[in-house]
Order: sequence, then C-alpha cells, then structure tokens
Amino acid sequence: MAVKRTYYATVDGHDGENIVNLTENAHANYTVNVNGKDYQVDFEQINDTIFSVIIDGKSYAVDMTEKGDKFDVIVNGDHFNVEVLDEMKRLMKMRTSTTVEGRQVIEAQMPGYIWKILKDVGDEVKAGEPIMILVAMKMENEIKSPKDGILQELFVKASENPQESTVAIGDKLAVVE
Amino acid sequence: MAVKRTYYATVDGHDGENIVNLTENAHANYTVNVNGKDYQVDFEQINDTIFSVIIDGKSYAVDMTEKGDKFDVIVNGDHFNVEVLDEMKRLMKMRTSTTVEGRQVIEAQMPGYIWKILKDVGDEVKAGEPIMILVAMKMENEIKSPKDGILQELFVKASENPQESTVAIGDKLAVVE
Amino acid sequence: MPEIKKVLVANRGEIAIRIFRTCRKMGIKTVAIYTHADRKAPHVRYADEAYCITDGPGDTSYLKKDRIIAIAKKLGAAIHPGYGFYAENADFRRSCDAEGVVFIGPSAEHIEMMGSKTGARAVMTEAGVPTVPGTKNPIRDVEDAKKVAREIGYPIMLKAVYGGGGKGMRLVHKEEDFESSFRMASSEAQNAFGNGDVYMEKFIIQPHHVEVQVLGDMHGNAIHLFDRECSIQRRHQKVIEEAPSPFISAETRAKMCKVAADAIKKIGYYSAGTLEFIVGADQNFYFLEMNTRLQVEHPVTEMITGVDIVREMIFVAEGKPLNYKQEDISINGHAIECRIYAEDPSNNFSPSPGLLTVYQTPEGPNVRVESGAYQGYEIPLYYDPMIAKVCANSKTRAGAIENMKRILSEYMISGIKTSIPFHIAVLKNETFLSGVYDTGFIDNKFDMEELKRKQEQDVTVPVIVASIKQLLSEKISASRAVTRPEVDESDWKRFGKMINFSKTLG
Amino acid sequence: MPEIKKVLVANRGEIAIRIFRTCRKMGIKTVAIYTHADRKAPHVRYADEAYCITDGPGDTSYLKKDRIIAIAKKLGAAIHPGYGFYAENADFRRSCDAEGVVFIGPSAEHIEMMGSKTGARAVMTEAGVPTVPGTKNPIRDVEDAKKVAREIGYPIMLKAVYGGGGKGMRLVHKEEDFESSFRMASSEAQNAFGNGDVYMEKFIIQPHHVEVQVLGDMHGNAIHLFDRECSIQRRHQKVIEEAPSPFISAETRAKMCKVAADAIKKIGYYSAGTLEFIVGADQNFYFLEMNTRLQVEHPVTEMITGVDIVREMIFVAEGKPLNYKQEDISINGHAIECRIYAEDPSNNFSPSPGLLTVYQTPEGPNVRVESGAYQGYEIPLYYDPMIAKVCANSKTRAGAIENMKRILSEYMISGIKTSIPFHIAVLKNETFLSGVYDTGFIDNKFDMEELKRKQEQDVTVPVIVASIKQLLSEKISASRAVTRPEVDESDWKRFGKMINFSKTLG
Repeated sequence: MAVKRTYYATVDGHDGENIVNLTENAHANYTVNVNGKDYQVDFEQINDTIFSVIIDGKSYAVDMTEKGDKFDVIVNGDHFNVEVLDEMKRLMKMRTSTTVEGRQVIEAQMPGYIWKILKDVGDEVKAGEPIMILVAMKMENEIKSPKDGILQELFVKASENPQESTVAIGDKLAVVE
Repeated sequence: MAVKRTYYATVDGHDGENIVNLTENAHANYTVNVNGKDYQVDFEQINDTIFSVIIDGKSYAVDMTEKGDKFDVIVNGDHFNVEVLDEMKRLMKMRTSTTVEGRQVIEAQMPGYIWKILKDVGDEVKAGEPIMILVAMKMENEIKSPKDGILQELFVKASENPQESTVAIGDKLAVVE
Repeated sequence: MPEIKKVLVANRGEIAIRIFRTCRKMGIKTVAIYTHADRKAPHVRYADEAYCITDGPGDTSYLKKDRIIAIAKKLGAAIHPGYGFYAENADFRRSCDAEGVVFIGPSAEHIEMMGSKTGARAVMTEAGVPTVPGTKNPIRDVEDAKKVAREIGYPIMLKAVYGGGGKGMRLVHKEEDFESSFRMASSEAQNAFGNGDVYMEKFIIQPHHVEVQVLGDMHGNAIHLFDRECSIQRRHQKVIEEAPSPFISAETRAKMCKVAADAIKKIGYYSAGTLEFIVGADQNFYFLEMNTRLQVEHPVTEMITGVDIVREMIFVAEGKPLNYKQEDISINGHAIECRIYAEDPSNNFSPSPGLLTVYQTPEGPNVRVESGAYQGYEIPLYYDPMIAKVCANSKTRAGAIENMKRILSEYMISGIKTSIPFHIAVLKNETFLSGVYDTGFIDNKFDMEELKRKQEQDVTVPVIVASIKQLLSEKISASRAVTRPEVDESDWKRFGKMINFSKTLG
Repeated sequence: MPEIKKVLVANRGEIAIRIFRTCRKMGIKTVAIYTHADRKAPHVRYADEAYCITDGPGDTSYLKKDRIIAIAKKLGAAIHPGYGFYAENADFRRSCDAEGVVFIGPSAEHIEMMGSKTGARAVMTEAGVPTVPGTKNPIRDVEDAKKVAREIGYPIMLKAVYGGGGKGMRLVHKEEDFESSFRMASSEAQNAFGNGDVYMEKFIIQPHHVEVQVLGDMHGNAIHLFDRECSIQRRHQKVIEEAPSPFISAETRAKMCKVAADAIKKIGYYSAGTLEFIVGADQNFYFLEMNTRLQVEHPVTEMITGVDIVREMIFVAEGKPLNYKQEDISINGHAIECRIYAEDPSNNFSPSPGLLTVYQTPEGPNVRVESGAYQGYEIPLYYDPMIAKVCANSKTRAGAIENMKRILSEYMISGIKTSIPFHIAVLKNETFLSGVYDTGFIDNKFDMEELKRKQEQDVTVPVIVASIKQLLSEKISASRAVTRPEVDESDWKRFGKMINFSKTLG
C-alpha cells in the first residue's frame, strides 16, 4: 500500500514555501510532487550521510544530515538548509513565530573552549562589544554582544586548560537584555 | 576499581593454550599477563573493525572481527583465529569436544547461490564426490561430500536465479551420514 | 563526426568510473547504466545520469544491447564499452552505427578481423608482424612436416586442429620423436574430437607475455605507447603488470613497438588497441592476438607516457587526429599495477564477496588507485571479483616496487579477503625482483604455501587484543538489556537504521 | 655519521605520516609521539612505535623537548622535526647534538643564522643574493635619505624599526611627499613604540611570492629543485601553491634558482631549505627569508622533479652525499597543491572542527593526497586546521588545473566544513587561470561573495531529498519504541557500541 504525505518545505535564503506531495510507491521508489510538478525518485542510503538519489534519470550523490525537522543538504557542492514540516507543525510554527526582541541568548557558533571572559554579570555592553574569547583550532574568536544592554547571565567559565571550558555548537554562553 | 579477568586463549594452527590475566587499570589502559609475562597495553577502537593498540610502545593497527568467542585478528597482514574462553566456557568445551564421527553437516564456506544440485536425498556418496555447485563471483565451486555415506538431508534448492538460492557463510547445505 | 558532449559507459565498476573521470575533466556529461543488483555501486553516483537496465532483482546481466543503445540514442550520448561486456563485439558496434550512436572504439570490421585468432594472425603476418612459425594447415605428409619442423627449429608443438584443453597435444624435442608423437597426437585427437587433424607450431621456451599499446585515428595516423610486461598470471588471468617490460632489450623494444605501430597503420586501425606478443628467452617475439579495446592494465602505460588513453579515444571517435605524434612519446620512469581481487589467497583464491566494513585506499606520492568500491559497499556476487587496481610509479623499477610495497601496506580492507597478501609475496620474490620472469612464474618460481605461513609466529599480540575485546564485550552484555535484531537484515542496513535512530533523537 | 635505522617524527598529522611513508619505503623503523588529545590521530597507528608525551588530557602541547629527545635517545632513533613545532629551533637541534641524537635537518648555526630576518638578509647579500633595496639603518638625515630613495627608485616604503602591525608605515610615491611622510611615520612610531626610528625599503608593486627549493649535503654539494609560486594567500597563509611558477620567465627562473643554489653552497648549508623571494611585476626578484625546514608545499616540487626530498634529508643526515647532481634535475610537467582546512569558507573561514562522518579521498590518475584524517576521526580543537593537502599534476598547467577540479569534486567530507569550495572557486577564477596573479589576489581579484552564492538556485533537489528523509524518519519513529542514548557520548562512540552489540548477538 502506498504511503502518502504532504509536507511544507522552506529553504534558508530562498523565498517561499514549497508544497510537497510524496507517494512511496515501493521500497526506495517515490513519486514526489513539488509545487505541482511530478518527479520520479529513486532514493538509497549509501552510508551515514551520503545518499544516492536518481531524479528522472539525473544522478545525485547527496550529503544530508538531519536535525529534527531541519536538513542540512549538500548537492554538487552547494549547501542548503531545508526545513520540512507537516500541516500540524507548520501551524504551530506560525503561531509562535511572532518575533521576540529584548532578551538575547548568545550561543556558541563553533566548538572550542572559552579562553577569557571580558565582562561580568551586570556590566553594560554595547552591540558588537566582545564579551568573551572562544578559542578553536589555535584561533581566537571574539564573542560579541548582539545588542546594547546589560549582561544578565554567564553560562560558562574561562580556563586556559581547554578541557575545563570546552563548549559545543549551540551551547548557551550568555544572556544580554 | 580495576576489573580483572582470567581467560584461556587458543590460536588456530598454533599449539597450546595461552593463559591470560587481564587487568583494566583505567579507560583504554590494561595490564595483560600472557603465560606469565606482563604487557602494558593501550587499546582504542578506531572504527567498526580497526583498533589502535600500543603494547609496550609498539604500535599496531589491528583489524579484528568478533563472532561469539572467536576473534578474527589481522596484525601486519597476518591472519589469526583466536578463541577466548573463560574458566566456565573452557570446561564446557572440554566436556563436549570428544569428537563425533558419523553424521556430517556440510556448511557453505563462502556466500553465493546454489546453481545445481547433483545428488538426491538417499543417494550414496563417496568422500570428495560433488553434491552441488555453488556459484560465487562468476566461479563455480563444487561442494563435496566429506565422507563416504548416504545423503540424509538437503537444506537448499537450486535455481538459476541467484535471488532464489542465495546462501550465506555458515548456512547448512546438506547432511551426509 | 559531431563533438561528443555526453558519454554513456556500457560497463560497471572501476572502469566505468575511470572513463567518467576523463569525461568530467573534459567537461563531458556522463551516463551510467546499472542493474538492480548494482544500484548502490559507486559508478551510479559518479555519473550525471543513471538508468536501470534490468526489470527486477533476478536479472543481473549487463548484456542489454537494445536498451543501452536506446538510452544513448535518446540522450544523444556516445557509448564507451570499457572492457568485457560489449567491448570487442562487432554486432554491438554495428547496431550503434545503425542507430546513429557514436561508439568510442574501433570499427566493426577491425573488431571482427581481430575476433578470430587465426584470422588476426593471417592479417598481421600480411602486415609484416612475426607470428609463431608453423603450418596453419593439418599435417598430411609426415616427411614434408619434418622438413618444416627442421626449418622452424625444435622444440615444436603438435596441436589438434579441433582441439582444446591439452588433448591431442605433443611437445617434440627432436626429429627422431616426430613420427611417434604425431601418431599419438593424431589418434588422441581422433578419439577426443572425432577428427585426427594435427598442426605444428614452434614451441617457445620460457615464454613472456609482452604487449604493445597502440593508438590510431581516422586520418591514417598510428602510434605506439610502448610495451607492458604481463607475465605474472594465475590461471591465465593477469595479476601484476608493469611498463615498460623489464625483460625485453632496448633493441627488441624498438623493433616490437615499431612493427606494432606500422601494422595498425597499414590496416587502418583507429582508437586504442593492444598487440599481444609471446617473447622467447632468446628475445624473439611473435604476435599472438590483438585486443581491440581499452585494457585493464592501461594505467601503467599512462603513467610512463603521460598520455590519457581514454581522452585520445574520445578525440578519435569525434574524428579528430591524435594529439600526439610518435616523437612526442617517451618512457618516463617505471610503473606497476596490482589487480586487487575479492579472493582469499590463503584459501586457494576462493571468492570472497561481502560487505566492506572498512575500506581505506592508499594515499601519498606515486600512487594511482582505480577503485570500484567504498566503505559500506556490499560487493555483489554476480560480477568480476576485481574490486580495484593499484598502480605505483617511480624513476626506476626498484623504486616502483618499493613504492608499491609501501602503498599496499596502507590499503585497509575489512569484511572480505583480498589478494593483497599474494601481491606482497610476489613483490618480495627474488625471481620477480630480478625482472626476468616468464608466464610459468606462479607455477615454477612462487611458493603458494608461503602465503599460508605467518611471518610472525608469535601469537602474543592477537591473544592480547582478542582478550581485551572479549572483556569489553562482556561488560557491554552485562550492562545492557538488548533485543535481537531482525535476522534477515544485513549488518549494514542495521547500522543505517541505528544511525537514523540516533539522529531522530539527537 | 651512523646509518639511520629508526626515525622519530617530532610532529603530528599529515607531515608525520608523509615522513613515515618515506621511512617505510626505505625500510627504516618509525616512531610517533602523541598527546592525550591525539591518541586516535592516524600518525599514531602508522608508526611502528608510539609514545605519549603528555601527562594528562589537559596538556595538548607537543613542545616537550626533553621528553622527545630522551625517547629518541633511548630508542636509538634520529629525529625529523617536520614543519612547525621544533623545526627551525636551533636550541632543539643543539640539545639533540648534545645527547648524540641525529637531527634530520640543517645545523644549529644555519637555523640560527636564518632565524633573524635582518641577519639572514645580510648573509644572503654577502652570498650574492639580491635583497629588497633600502637602508637597514634608521634614517637620521632626510636629505641623505632622499638621495638613497632616488637611487632605489620610487615608490618606497618607510617602516618603523621597532614597529609592526602597519603602524609607523608610509608608502611614498614621489620625492615631494618624502619629508612629510617621514615626519608622520616617525611620530606615529614614537607614539606607538616609544621610538621614532624609521628605515626605508623599495616598495614592490604587485609582488609575487616565489620560492626556490634547495638541497645541500655535508660535502659541499648544493642543488636547487626549481621554484614554487605561493602568491595565493589568505591572511598571509598560503592556500594554493604551484610548481613551477607560471609567472616568472625562463630567464628569471634560471637566474633565481642559480643564485639560490650558489648561495647555500657558499654558506655551507646542508639538508632541505627554501629561499623565499619577492618578485615584482618587472621580474626583478629580492630575497625575503630562508626557511630551514621541509615546507608544507614540498610535494609540488617532488611531483615535477621526481625527487623524494625527505629521502634526501635522511641521506644527508647520515653524512652521505646527495643522490642528485644539478644536471639530473629537470622540470617534468606542472603540479598544484590545495591545502584543505577544516574551515567554513562561506562563514568567513571560521574553524570547523568535529567528527568526520564521511571521509573519502580522491582517487584516479595524477593525484597525490597527504592526509592526516580518516572516516570516524574527530578533528581536535587544539592544532592546525589543515587536515590534508591535495596535489594534482599534468604535462601542462591547464591540465593540472583540469585534474585538480576533477579531484576536488571527488573529495567527500561530511561532519565538518572545509575550504574545498573556496579552492574550486579559485580554480575557476580568470586571473588565476591566466597564471599572472600576485599576493593581492584574494583581496583584489577574488569575489568572496561568490562562495555564498549557490550555483544552482533551484531548490527542487534539496526539497525532494529532505522530504523523503523526513518521511523515512517518521516511519522509523512510529514503528519502534526506543530509549534515549546517553547524551555525553559522541555519535561515533554510540555507533561503535551498536556495532559491538550486533556482533555479540550475530
């Protein structure tokens, strides 16, 4: 029995929503309708992140990693961030996406360790002013305040010993309000 | 707290049993006493089957696959089949290893498919006489009777369509008694 | 001839990828064909387009002439046949011509001409190439035959005209034995093949298999790219090749290569081809047959000459002249190729298909790897067991051998057995190192038992690592409750699903 | 000097492996050193022996002089320093000498001599090598200085003697501006460095960074291995190098290479070294500095000359003469190197360490990969972000560029970002293709924004594959009850354990 789904896909840096109607015809074999146009797709996983995808005869070695509903896709060297939502998730997202200004959480954009902290909790900071220094691969990276405000919280400690202050991508570093 | 074990290891094609006293000192760090001699071992898994092992300063990239208590180990291109048993398993094995003649189960020694079956159940067969033909990578391999006797059972069917008669290593093919 | 903008390779594995590489470099689009069994083969992903040519998993054959030509025609693609399959198939070439599809290879006439061994020898004799002396005709009169044998020189070989498999064959060392040997060969042939006709050929002592790579175009140009030594063979299958041959003298090389280039010029041959010669211990050489295709071992020639043979084949198929004149071609260093088979050399080279749990190809200088596999690939049962070719080069033969040993030591393959230990043993063999080895090398000069003996008889290291692994496995078993995975799934699929799990959750 | 039977490489990553490769080829035993953080680095496995030089995971430094020399002494191993770390450290070399450990590199005196830029220029001027014209001494008299500037020729650059970072520097195009520029530079220097001394140097327009590889032995022999063009630099870091330089003329090449070889012969330099030159648009060249070590980019020189530089360094350290005379060295073809960094070029080259979930290096012809990584390797935070060097060669520069594009297209790396898209963009850049580019290339001729623009604006393919993956993930979630794996484990460890499971059960 054919499995069918409807998804709403958006791509970072590209306008608009893509309506995807997906039909699984057999193992690895799909008919995918994107914005009204049908594609025949043969889809096989090769290893951890590489997929062999043949779309109407065109062959792609796609590198894809998945984080929840977001997909980091590399096709022929081009990078795409795709979010794929079903009807329900799409509605939920529309409800919560009224933008919040004011409180800004600063997260680590790369893994590394916190070498120095330049501001204390309670300090006034300007937009673009460095709050701490994150070291990754021998290079120092200033972590700057995204806005004028007060440094409300610090989630990390600095150390010259990398083992004691390692941070991963997405780790919270500080809050400015 | 250090984990300790005593094992009895035998290696195919090599005489004698090796008595192994193993102490796990810390993660990846072991003291291994083999037949009375101590070795300091640093042991790290690199991927599915490759291990980086440093024994008293000598560095080895070891390829190792595990099947129950048997280990297929490749060191510097040399192949070893090692069986590692604890006291209890060793006793059990000694009890059951009184050799059984008579009934012989023939197993597939390589993956492939059964192309032809040359004997029927009930047929008399001579030692070395082919019972069936297994095809693997375009080459035909005769599966021969290990002894004079009667073909008692056949577990496989032949087919020219590889999909219908595929066998894996270790699959039972026939019984001669 | 139109410019080639797209190439369909009617083949699989390493040779499909090798041809795609040249196309990608030249900016030519590529098309793969595949069977159900080969859906995950790497050539499918390497190409710009890929089309399945089988109806279901039960059909594993690539011999789908009409479908392949129809796909190429529809896409406006030229077809390169690789080696095997439709290479050297005149009928396939004719069908391409009939459908207006460019075939990247020689003409149907030349494929056909060289397809018959006796026909090829007649043509080549005519073109001035020496062939093994002998009467092509059945011996009718023993005394006449003896006279011919005297001219050829002993030893001679008597062979059944309709024979094969060694029956009806007799080696004759001196004239006194001729008559009795002839009678025995004839009567054996009569019994075995229902026909007692026997012919005579010079017997070559310590024969070397040396071949000359040639290239021709449609404008009457023809050149050679020097020679390759292919005498290391197991069951008539080449396993190690080198260029140039370490055995033939400079004089022999000059004569042999010239004769080959002149001959193909004379017969108007175009595209790539190879003339196989048998060379005696006395450096005399005789034409055996001509392969009208790209050879498996062409990379060693490319490494010493710097010529991309596939690129030339594409130009020639477009009707362009060759990019090289004979004087542009010289030998630069030495190259060796080892064919890596999925076979277990310590178990009589039995096939060893399966899942490549680890696959790391060698890196560093002086390496060329042409591989049709990758980590996670399950080598199918249905095709040739050669998974890769590894080449090494250097300024000297000794340097190339040194490099090859280093290179093979880096090749990490787990999950299957390969012929690599066999290659390493050959590379250490004294006869091989001397450079003077003939086609009897494996039988006469090589100790197969060597492969079963371990260099390191001390079992301490394997015992230590297996014991530690046993401890770790016990600890894992003890600390977790686990459910048994489905038995009908391959390990790899299981792994794939587990990875998907952790991602969904992570 | 005793024969070297064992080599310890006081380094990590690709350069350690590269040196080990030559040792393995030569039958020399190898010793790796490693930090706790580098336990799983590939050089540890490649060596015959491996020793940890740190006390705990908190210490990530390889600068453990005494320990390293003690290990080498105990094992009877010579030390090769690679590049960075203890390469070009005269004190380290002296300690080796004191402990009787053979150091594979130049003498302490030469390391020291070239360690000071001004000292090196003085020595080289003495040895007949042209240096950038100017006064080395502080300007005291403006009128005298103007006279010198006239001799040198405008434009000239004024620089603070104790300066750095651009402060106290002034470019002067004509004599009328000299005095005011001098006063400003001097006062800026006074304010910034507490000293107003300023000197003068010729300003080179459109400067090219071209260097000459040299080799010397202890018997007074010295040769050059021709030149390398290294003008493609980002933040003063070389990213693409080629040999030979496409910019310099045959005449410049001949002069520059001869001057370099003669100079090191004159100063009695032995082992490998590199003379860096700045070459103006007018083909005039001036010595900048000498690197007394193996360079990162040495493979391109090896590819065009066929010389294994590490092998020569080992012979020289044994006290043997070089294996080559100058007349043995010629240029064969063209080679290019791309340095692959774990950096995100579309995000201002920010570091991108992490787990390599997929790592497949390019194969096929005309490739040389020197890599310090493997699939499953977690690139540590603490070291240089260069994970590999990829080289391509061909008969011509155009061919090498074609090959490199094909090669980079095959490099599959997942889990981290790399500089490969940047390299591909450079390889397509018209100025780069012309072969005439200077050190201002990245700033003036290269559009960084290009990297952020996608070639393919159509999002259909990513939308399709992401949607199918979403469906598959939903199906897996729905069909299974799963437990959450420990959050403190890396994916790889988790994978390792899962695999172990299935094996224990299988």
